[in-house]
Amino acid sequence: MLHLILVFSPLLGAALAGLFGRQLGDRGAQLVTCGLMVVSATCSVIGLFLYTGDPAFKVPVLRWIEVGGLEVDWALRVDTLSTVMMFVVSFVSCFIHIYSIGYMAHDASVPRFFSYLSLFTFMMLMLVTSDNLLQLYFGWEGVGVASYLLIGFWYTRPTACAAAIKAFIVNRVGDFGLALGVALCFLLFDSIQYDVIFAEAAGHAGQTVTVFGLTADALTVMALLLFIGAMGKSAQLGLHTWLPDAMEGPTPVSALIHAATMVTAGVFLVARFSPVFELAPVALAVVTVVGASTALFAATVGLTQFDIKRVIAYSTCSQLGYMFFACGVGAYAAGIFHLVTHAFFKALLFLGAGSVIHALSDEQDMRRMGGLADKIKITYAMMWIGTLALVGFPGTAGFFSKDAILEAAWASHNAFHLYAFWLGLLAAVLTAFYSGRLMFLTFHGEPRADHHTMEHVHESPPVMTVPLFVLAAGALLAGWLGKGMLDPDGGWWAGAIVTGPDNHVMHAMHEVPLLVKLAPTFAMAAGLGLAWLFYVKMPDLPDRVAAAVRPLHTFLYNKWYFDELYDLLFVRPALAAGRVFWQGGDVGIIDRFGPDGIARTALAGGARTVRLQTGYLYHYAFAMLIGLVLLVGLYLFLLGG
Amino acid sequence: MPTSPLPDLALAPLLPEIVLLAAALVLLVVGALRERAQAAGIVAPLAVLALLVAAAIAGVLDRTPQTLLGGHFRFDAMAAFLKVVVLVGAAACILLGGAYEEDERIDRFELPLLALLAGLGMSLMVSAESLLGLYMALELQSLPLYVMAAFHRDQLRSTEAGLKYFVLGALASGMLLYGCSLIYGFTGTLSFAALAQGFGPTSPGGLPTGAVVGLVFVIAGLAFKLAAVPFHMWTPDVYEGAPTSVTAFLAAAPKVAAVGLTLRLLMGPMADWAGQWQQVVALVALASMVLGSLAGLVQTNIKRLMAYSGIANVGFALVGVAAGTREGMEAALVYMVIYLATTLGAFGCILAMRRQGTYVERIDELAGLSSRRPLLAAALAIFMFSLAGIPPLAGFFGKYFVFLAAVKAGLVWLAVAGLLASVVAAYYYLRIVKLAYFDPPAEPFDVPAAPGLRLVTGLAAVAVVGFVVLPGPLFEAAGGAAASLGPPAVAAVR
Amino acid sequence: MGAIPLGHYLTLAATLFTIGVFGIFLNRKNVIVILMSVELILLAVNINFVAFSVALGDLAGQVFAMFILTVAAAEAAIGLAIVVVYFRNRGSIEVEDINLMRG
Amino acid sequence: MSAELFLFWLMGAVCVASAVMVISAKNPVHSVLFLILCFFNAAGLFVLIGAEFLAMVLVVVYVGAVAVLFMFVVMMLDINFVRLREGFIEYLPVGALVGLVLLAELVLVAGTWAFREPVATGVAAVEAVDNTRALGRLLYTEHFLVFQIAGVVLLVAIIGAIALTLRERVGVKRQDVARQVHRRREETLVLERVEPGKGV
Amino acid sequence: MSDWPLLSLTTFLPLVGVAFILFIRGEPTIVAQNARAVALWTALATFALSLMIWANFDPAQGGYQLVEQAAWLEPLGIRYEMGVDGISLWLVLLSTLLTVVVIVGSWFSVTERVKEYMITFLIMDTLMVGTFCALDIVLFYIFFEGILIPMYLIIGIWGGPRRIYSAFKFFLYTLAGSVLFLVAIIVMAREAGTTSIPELTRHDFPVAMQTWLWLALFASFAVKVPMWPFHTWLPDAHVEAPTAGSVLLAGVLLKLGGYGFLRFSLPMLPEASAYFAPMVFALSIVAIVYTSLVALVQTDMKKLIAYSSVAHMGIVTIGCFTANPLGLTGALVQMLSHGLVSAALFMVVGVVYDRIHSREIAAYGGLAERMPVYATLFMLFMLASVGLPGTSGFVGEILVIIGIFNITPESAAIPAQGSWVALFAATGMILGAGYMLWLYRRVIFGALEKTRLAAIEDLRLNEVVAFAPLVLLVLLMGVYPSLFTDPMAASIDRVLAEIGAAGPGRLALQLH
Repeated sequence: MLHLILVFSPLLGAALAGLFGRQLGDRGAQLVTCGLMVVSATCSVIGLFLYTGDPAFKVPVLRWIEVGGLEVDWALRVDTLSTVMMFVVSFVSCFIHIYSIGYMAHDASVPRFFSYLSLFTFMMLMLVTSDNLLQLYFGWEGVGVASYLLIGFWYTRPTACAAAIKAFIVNRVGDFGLALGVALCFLLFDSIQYDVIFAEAAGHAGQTVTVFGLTADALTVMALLLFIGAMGKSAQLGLHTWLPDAMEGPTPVSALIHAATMVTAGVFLVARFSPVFELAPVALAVVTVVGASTALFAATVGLTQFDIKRVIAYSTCSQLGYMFFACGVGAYAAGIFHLVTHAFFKALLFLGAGSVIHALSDEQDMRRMGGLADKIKITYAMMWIGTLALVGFPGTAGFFSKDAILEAAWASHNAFHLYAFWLGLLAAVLTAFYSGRLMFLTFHGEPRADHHTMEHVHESPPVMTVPLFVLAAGALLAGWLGKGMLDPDGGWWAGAIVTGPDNHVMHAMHEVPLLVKLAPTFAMAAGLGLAWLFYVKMPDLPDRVAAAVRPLHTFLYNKWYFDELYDLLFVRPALAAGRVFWQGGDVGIIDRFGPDGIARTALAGGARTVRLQTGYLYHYAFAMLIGLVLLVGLYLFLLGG
Repeated sequence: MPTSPLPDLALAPLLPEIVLLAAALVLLVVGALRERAQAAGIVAPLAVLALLVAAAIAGVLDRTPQTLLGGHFRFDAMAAFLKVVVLVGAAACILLGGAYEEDERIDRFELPLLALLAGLGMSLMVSAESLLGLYMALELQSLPLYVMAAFHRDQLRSTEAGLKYFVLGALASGMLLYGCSLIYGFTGTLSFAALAQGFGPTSPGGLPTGAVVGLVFVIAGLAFKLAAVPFHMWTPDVYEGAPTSVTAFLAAAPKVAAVGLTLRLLMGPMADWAGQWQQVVALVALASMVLGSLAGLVQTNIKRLMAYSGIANVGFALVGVAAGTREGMEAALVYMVIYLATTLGAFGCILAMRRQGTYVERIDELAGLSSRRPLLAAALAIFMFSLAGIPPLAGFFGKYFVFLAAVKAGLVWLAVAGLLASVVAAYYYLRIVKLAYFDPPAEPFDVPAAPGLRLVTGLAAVAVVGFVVLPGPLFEAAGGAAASLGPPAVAAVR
Repeated sequence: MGAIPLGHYLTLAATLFTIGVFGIFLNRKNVIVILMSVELILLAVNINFVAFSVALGDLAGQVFAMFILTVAAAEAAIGLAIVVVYFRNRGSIEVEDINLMRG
Repeated sequence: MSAELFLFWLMGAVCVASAVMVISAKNPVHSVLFLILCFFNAAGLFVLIGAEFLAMVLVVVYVGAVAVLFMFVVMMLDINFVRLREGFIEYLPVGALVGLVLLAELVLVAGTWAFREPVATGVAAVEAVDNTRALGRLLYTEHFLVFQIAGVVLLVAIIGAIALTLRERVGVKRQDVARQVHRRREETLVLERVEPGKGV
Repeated sequence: MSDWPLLSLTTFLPLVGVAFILFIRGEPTIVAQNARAVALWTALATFALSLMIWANFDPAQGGYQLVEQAAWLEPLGIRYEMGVDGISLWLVLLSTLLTVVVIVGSWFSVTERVKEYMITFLIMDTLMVGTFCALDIVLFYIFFEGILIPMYLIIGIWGGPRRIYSAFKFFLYTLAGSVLFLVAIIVMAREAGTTSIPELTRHDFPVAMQTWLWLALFASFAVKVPMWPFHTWLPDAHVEAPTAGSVLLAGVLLKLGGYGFLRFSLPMLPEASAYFAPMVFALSIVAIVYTSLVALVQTDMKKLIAYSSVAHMGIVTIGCFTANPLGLTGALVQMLSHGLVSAALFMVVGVVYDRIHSREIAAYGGLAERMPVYATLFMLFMLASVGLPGTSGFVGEILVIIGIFNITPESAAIPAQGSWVALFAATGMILGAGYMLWLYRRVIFGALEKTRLAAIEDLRLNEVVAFAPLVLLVLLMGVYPSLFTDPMAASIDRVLAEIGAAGPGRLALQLH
């Protein structure tokens, strides 16, 4: 019951606000949704205390699909992993709802916004509590739609619409892999229930399957297909392009969806399927490489961006890379741990950024910020807490989780563990640098905004700052509170995360050389120091450096030209093909030689036929005669009469 | 019997013909004595009455097959069936034409009288049991038609139609006669019964070549009456030129009678030689279906269109004949009955469309019919869809049955070709519906036509639509008719 | 008939038939000649019937021929009547002129 | 060559030749005359083969009635000397080819004839009576129905010919029996009271 | 109730309404009002009767139920035989429901020839229900073909500017396919000596003959579905048809093809079906990818949706030929879902077309501001169309993908590489999202700049009422599809047994 309330109260809120928004009014809608979110969050906290460490159980809801051996129910799976996720989702979402009351106060369609937000929360909860792959898929696509709706919330802006569509479609590419993964899963296990899959996964180890013309290890293929889905949702290299654009949505959305919850769904998926991934080393290697590459790639791009939210978005992308390669090297627990801590500090950063933007009357470009530290002190402080947690300042939440990941990478036996480690370390330096850059550009130095704007800078109302405090507390304390997740024996997870018999990374990570343990901290220090040098000490240095490495800078500034590449590779060819198929194929060939052609031929045939009908008697008689001669001839000579 | 000096006077089976002839003679006198203006008004209804009475008599007569009067005449279930159909069809045509003839000032009493006499000819045709009977009946049917086609004697088109019809008809009967002479010469008999007896499947030497060639000649002659390709050339011109009421007459009953006659010959004495004539008929059927479907596409005159439609339809009926089985025969009969009803209805619609006193003939002029005359347009659409063979209208059942028979006889190719041709033909039927329904209305049409016309058209529409509800009786009647034909031995056993 | 083989008669009839047919479709003059051609065809048929009748020793053929004659007369009457009314309308009975309707 | 055969060839040749002339003569009057010639020869051939009644009928009906009718119409319509149009030669080769094929086919078929017993019930007792009598017997017994039909056919021809060609000319005073019979007093007789001195 | 001839009543009840409408006389406006009312009540009554069919239907049985038999065309051995099974049950309900929906939906928008309009749609109702209930193949054909007539009139009379071309194309194209079906029917009737569908299903047709029969059937159904490259009639017909016509065309008529495959091709000609399955898959894949790409570049709303229909029906054909329960169920669910969703989408277009009289995407933009309810509904159906989980579109699609994926070279039932097919079928998901979202964005999102849209009004009551059942069903089918799939299960098992009875084993021997 607890879990039912937890999961469905957001849905109720969404439905009420969505359907009766006009009757409820702005205030009513806010109250209903936030109130129900508080209920949900409370439940999640209770759940966290009650069920952590308990074995998995199932809360049935409704029969769904039962066809020819495919039996899928709506059901909530409660185990430690989902409990943790429910807590993160519900808790963070709750405060973001509250924050939004202030942030969206002046918007024209408040009920719609809250309805979407609650709908998203519900979908996310369905995702994390899923009991089978199809329900996961439901939540998976559901959050995608909610994200689409929220990114496109300001639908009159063309950029917002474009970003929304892009988000949905890129996610769909991932879902495409996921769907095939589901299909393959059913082929292998004759079921897509988690308990069946996890129980039988070991039995299918080494089994091969022939798909797409290849014969390959079955579990590897399945894991890879699922991972494609995870990549889409979690904006990993290749499928990341939607995430920065998604910043077109209102800032609370960015905080909730594109930092704390939805984008981490991919990590959750990999962790959830640890029993399968553990049996598919090739898949793990891929996860590692992709994760590590993303971590570095996104960090490099983050260096050059000027939009405050975009920088945080690339940062998110990068941190997701960390989580993935944590999973890839076998330290799922570390990945999830980072997920939890990241949820707090990244949401904090986004909300802080939102506060800044709010203060500057919707200005997002850091080049027109600066010198805000005195004017919005609370925000400034909170942003620093978030930043420190992000860069892994000792004692903050990020410090624990990031360290753990890098240590695990060092200690792992994964073929690419060192690749991951060094890239991760480098990314840590860059993270510190761009985070520092963000802080310095925003809050320090001379104000670059115009005079008028600066006069209106004001601190946000309490309804916005209180959530900041809560999240900041999380960013500071989550590390201490959640350290148990890194239990080397995995007992804390009570079987919700499975590590293979040969996977000792959770032990090994505690026994890495001291230098490795200290490396992240050094990296952080180096990065922050450089940022201080560049943006506080010598403010003209960035331009000089940029000029010195102009091509590289341009390359990074343009986000490695991924958008352009995709445009060239997929969008344009698809449209061109569409046009060719339409005008060339349908009209030019099929219709021309098909129906229209036949019709023309028939009409021409008709015209030719009536030309025989000359009107002259002798022609008619002649025709009769020829007919007669032919028929007689046919009989006499052909039929051999 | 041959030695009997006097003809066998058990004339009961001849009653329909006697009624018709008597009526014709009486009406001739009546017409001659009446004043010109009134004569037609009296003769036409009486002719209708006579035809209906004759049909009723034919319907209730004992159907035990019997051959009488020197073996030229046979009355059996098939004869009864076809007589009813043909005579009712003829009567309906006279009813249809009344108002038109008045408007066109050709309402002279000779017209219904000639129709009545043609009806007599048709009635004899479907009872023909010898080559001689066949020929004479055919001529008795044809001669009035020639005259009727030219009946609008002050109009060039009508007289040209009559002239063409006559000349080509004479040529066709020449062919037919030549064929008859060959058959006679090579088999030594004119009688169908004797042919069947003497040249059954067991007869030594089979059917002589000359007789088969003669048969081909006869088929050619009959194909002319049927308007089957390549003996169809007269059809469009005559349909267009003849007075519309006469065109309706030409298109309807005589074709049924001609199919009946063809069946009598081919499925009677020649039934065992189906292998010899099947290919010929199949070819003619194919050519008719294809040509009728193609040439109709580019027509602008609705009467011409109906001509090509008729050519195609006869092709379909001939598919049933080509099957050479009892089922095929049944199918052809059913097909022709449905065709008759549909054609009558279609011509009823054509005869009902008048604009400022002139009758509409150009297809374009149908534009917007549905908004001016909704019922008429609905009826026209029904007939067109039926002709196109779209279920659930009657036309579909005819086609289905015909092709069923063809397939059962192994003529799958013919069925496929025929059905594809029917798709092509559907285009021009649809075009008429399109004009009537989709196009914006032009000038208004005159007020509805005479009651006779409306009655016939309405009944035809009801029959075509309602056929799907109760198709059984027609099929059973046709089945009985088909079963009654065949070598006497078989008939005797039944 | 004895001395004259049937084949002779049949060939003669075939020739007349062909000439008659020729007359119809090669004729470019007037319709009356076409009607005469029809008569030739009927004559050919009659010769056939009579010849067969004699050869078979069966009178039915000759009876048939007689009826053909009868009908031919009737046909001629109607045909000429049609020609006459046509001529009244058109003022010509040239074959080439009879093509008001076509297509 | 026997006399009969010679006669056959002679009359046959004339017959064919005159048939050719029927269709090729420029003057339709000539055509009719050649038709008559052709029929005479055919009648001769009938006599030769022993069908004398038919020969007679042929002459009576055809020469006496049909051909005269033709002649009458030709004269009445006053059509003479039609020019030959150019299409004729153009079509000749094809036409000739088809015609010859037809002829070949017909002759070929004729060649396959072989005598066989008539299967029919037709009267075989030809020897007993002469041709005419035998025909007569058949006509009124066996072929009674057909005979009746022939009568109707002729009736149709009469009605048809009249219906097509008979015109009531306006302005010509003709006796109309029906009208005379149906005349009533009121229609014809008007009684006027004429007042004296005023005139009508 | 159960001894009533329920199916016949349902089938022919609309004709009673037609009879009533025929006798309405009077003022044009009064006539129109009365005609609408009569049509609505008739359609509602028919729908209620069809619900009775559902109520009397026993889901546990796989065979035909509520069977009615009567003598009809005895000389031809054709009986009047009606019955439903789990496959046709829902299609019957879909037909009757959509009839109600279109009558409500066009309550105000059709003002010309209302009487004829209502008559045509009621006749359509009869024919559609009859098609799905017929248990005799000739009877089926009569209903199946008969639909052409009202549809032709609907497109031609109430259609758009190119209606005439479209009407002809629709009619003749479909007819051309169908006549080959007719030949096949005749050949089958001769071969099996019966026209009863259950008996034909039991008959073993010789394999060599099956090939030809199958192709003939294919010609008809592939046009109807439509499959690439026989699809070009569909965009034209859909675009030019009036809204209600498009709704029935997309909602029900396209299903006839899929239904035909399930009812005839597969169970009657199993060997040939297996032999040709790879071809069907190939064509379906092409259909999905090709038409999705074409849809991407459309500028006409209806055309876009029409092309999307082709892609969606590609999923159906794939599902039909998987010959496993997942695929078949998926195909059926997808048919139902598409029947609801595409019908709704055409109505969605119809709503704005009625107001602005343009179908050009470019003529719209920013409707969300003035028409929030409309935008919401559009959103829902758009998402259902792209197969969002929780809507009906998802269930069918995923079942088919799973079903086809489970065809492997090892399972020799159908010699195909299922995973490849699944891969391409799934690309439809991506492309589908592409064109639908793009459409939605261009029409609903953006700023409301065009002056002619400034006063556009939101949904009227009758439109809301028309949409309501579709909304409910789309969601219901997405959340609780068991309601729909349970009654299908036994029948699908029966079909599979019929396919299997002929035996894939035999197939391998005879075809290779």
